[in-house]
Amino acid sequence: MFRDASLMAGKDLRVELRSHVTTQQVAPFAILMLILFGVALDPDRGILTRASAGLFWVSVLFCSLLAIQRAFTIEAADGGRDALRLSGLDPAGIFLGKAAAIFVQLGALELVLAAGVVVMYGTEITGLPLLVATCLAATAGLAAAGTLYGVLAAGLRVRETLLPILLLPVLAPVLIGATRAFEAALGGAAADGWPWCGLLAAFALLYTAFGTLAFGPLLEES
Amino acid sequence: MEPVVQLHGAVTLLGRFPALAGIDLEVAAGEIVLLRGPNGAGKTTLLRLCAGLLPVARGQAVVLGHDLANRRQARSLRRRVGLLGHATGLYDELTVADNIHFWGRAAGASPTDIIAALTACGLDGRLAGLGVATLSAGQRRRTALACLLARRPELWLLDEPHGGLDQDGRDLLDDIVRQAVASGATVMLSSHELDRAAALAHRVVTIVGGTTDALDPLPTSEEPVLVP
Amino acid sequence: MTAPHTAPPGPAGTSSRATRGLGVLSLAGLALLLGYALVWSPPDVAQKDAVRLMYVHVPTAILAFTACAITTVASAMWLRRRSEGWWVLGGAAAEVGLVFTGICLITGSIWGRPTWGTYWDWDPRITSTTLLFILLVGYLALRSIDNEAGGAAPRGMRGAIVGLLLLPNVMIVHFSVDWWRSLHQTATITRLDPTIEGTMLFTLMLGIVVFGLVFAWLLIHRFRVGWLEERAGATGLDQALVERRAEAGLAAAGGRS
Amino acid sequence: MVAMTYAGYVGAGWGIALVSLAIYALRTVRRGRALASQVPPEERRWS
Repeated sequence: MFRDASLMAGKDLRVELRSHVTTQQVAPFAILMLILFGVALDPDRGILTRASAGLFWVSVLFCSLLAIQRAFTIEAADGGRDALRLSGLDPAGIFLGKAAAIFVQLGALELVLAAGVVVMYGTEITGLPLLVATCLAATAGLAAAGTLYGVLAAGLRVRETLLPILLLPVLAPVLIGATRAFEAALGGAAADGWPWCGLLAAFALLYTAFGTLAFGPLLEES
Repeated sequence: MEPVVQLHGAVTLLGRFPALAGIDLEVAAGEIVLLRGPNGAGKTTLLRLCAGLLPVARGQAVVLGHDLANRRQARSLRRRVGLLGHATGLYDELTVADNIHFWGRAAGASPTDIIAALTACGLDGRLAGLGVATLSAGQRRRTALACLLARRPELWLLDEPHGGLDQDGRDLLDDIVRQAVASGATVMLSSHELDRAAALAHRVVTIVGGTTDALDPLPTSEEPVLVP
Repeated sequence: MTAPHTAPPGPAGTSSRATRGLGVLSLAGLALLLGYALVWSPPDVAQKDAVRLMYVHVPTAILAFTACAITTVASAMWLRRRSEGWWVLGGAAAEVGLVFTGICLITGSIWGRPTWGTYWDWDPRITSTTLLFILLVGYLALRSIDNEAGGAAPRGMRGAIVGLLLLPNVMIVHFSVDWWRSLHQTATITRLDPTIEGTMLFTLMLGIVVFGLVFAWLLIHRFRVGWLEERAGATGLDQALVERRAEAGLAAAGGRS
Repeated sequence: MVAMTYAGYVGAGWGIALVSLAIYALRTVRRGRALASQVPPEERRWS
């Protein structure tokens, strides 16, 4: 299973290295969103600094939609589903591999966004351990739930429009948890943020476990 | 020795549509069987059934000793067969060599097998480093064929394998198929290139309306004749 | 088998004697409930007559979440048994649930205006009920697409997985929103008096029972509609096989000419 | 009847609830009638 997962993740990341979709399209989109928030919310009144945690995670959420769509566009091309079923790869391995690749790409995006928030919104980084732990837990949750719902929507004609309505309500707890944890860390009250981080970790574990089990039937029967 | 493929009254549904409406077919080890019939006759569905990708709704289907009525057995069958379909399953963003390595390693092929497959399909050298997106249709077919070869399948299921290949490519394909059979593999193929395919095949089976028994199976013949 | 079937007695539809009885009971119950809710129960001390909205809001909320639970259970049973009935039930419960969720949100909003002075408050229940509404819309959208996709893929698995996750998702959402709002409690507005008793309590209980009957009636009818949808246009496998095999004859005839 | 406070809100809430339930019930029954003619009676186990 883990051999298959690393093979799959390696392949997805190699596709990304060759195609540069995340670096050349999703990352600029993320920065663009930060600029648009800045334009929409008056930058002089300190709203941006106060809301930076929320704006950061909303941006991550929208970027994750793009990353997930992309991860399954690769597979949808040219009969990929049959090929995957015939490949001999363990479905659980495919799930973990794809989720891992999305995790890595989202992690990179978060670094870019964090730099953008610090530079453009004047947010001061405090409580770094909590920030890092929150990022790891939240991103794992986004990647796991996203991969599960991504394969659900993959192969349907309306996948671009269906995925957001299926996935975003499910990810609402991640947005809430990650934003609260970030606010706690940035507000210097890290102790308040750790329970949220725990919630995020539980969410990630739940969806990883469920996805590992459900991916096989989904690949088989949809 | 037990036949590699044993189908008795096999029915397969696509949604509610019985694409296969009662197939009786036995294929012995080492045989090359050509499936022919009009478009929509069920040839592709039959090949996908034999690959363990579709369930049987009725009748019996045993391939390489795996009973296809059993999901688990059908899944474990897939490692042992190779299906070359209309779609190739290649990743456009990756190079030819990347693709063959990925699909080969996924099936547990050794690095030497993978290199050998690459060479056998004439894809070593310059072509190996090209992105699949830049390939011609024929070169894509070759790449897909190399992916198949690297898996060393026991049962080869080739859906219109000659389509899109140039003369050299077709000769190469026929050679590869003959070599595979010589080393113990069994082959089922569908083709509209009846002359070429019939020369390759040991036996021709006609499929119409999702059945094999509606028209009598013909002996190998040069001319396609339809006999009621 | 029975191609020209004779019309059954009575109007052909989704009703049966049991549902007609249930329907009459529901209507009578609604009339009684309206009497209690609007006339016989006393106005609340704090909320005055606005409290009368509680008798529709609270029961629909309970039934919305019940519907959600039914969909999850039906999805789980479909995964185990693969029988058509569970598949149909999952969709029926979600659709009826969507109607109740919508009513719950609208009545809640209207109730909020006189009691809180606002149509919307970031109350955990409102937020999670709204997300439930969207989850149900997504689930039903997926099912309808799954249906039309038909074709090569045996359908059902996508819908079953999303249906199975429906209740857990609602619970996670509710829990996280609840926790979020309780951490920085702003204005404490309790909706209900700490003690409701007497006629008010009885009216609320009556509301739950009566709307429960309405819910059951709708669910049964919607289930039967779903069942008919599955059956409509479906010829039996034997018939389909004969038709498919007949193509061979046509092809042979075409080849000769 | 005693004059009711917030009568507009109460009326609107109950009205919307009952009307939407009625519309939905009617639509469901209509759909059932339309479909029932396409299905042989032995499949309609309830009638």
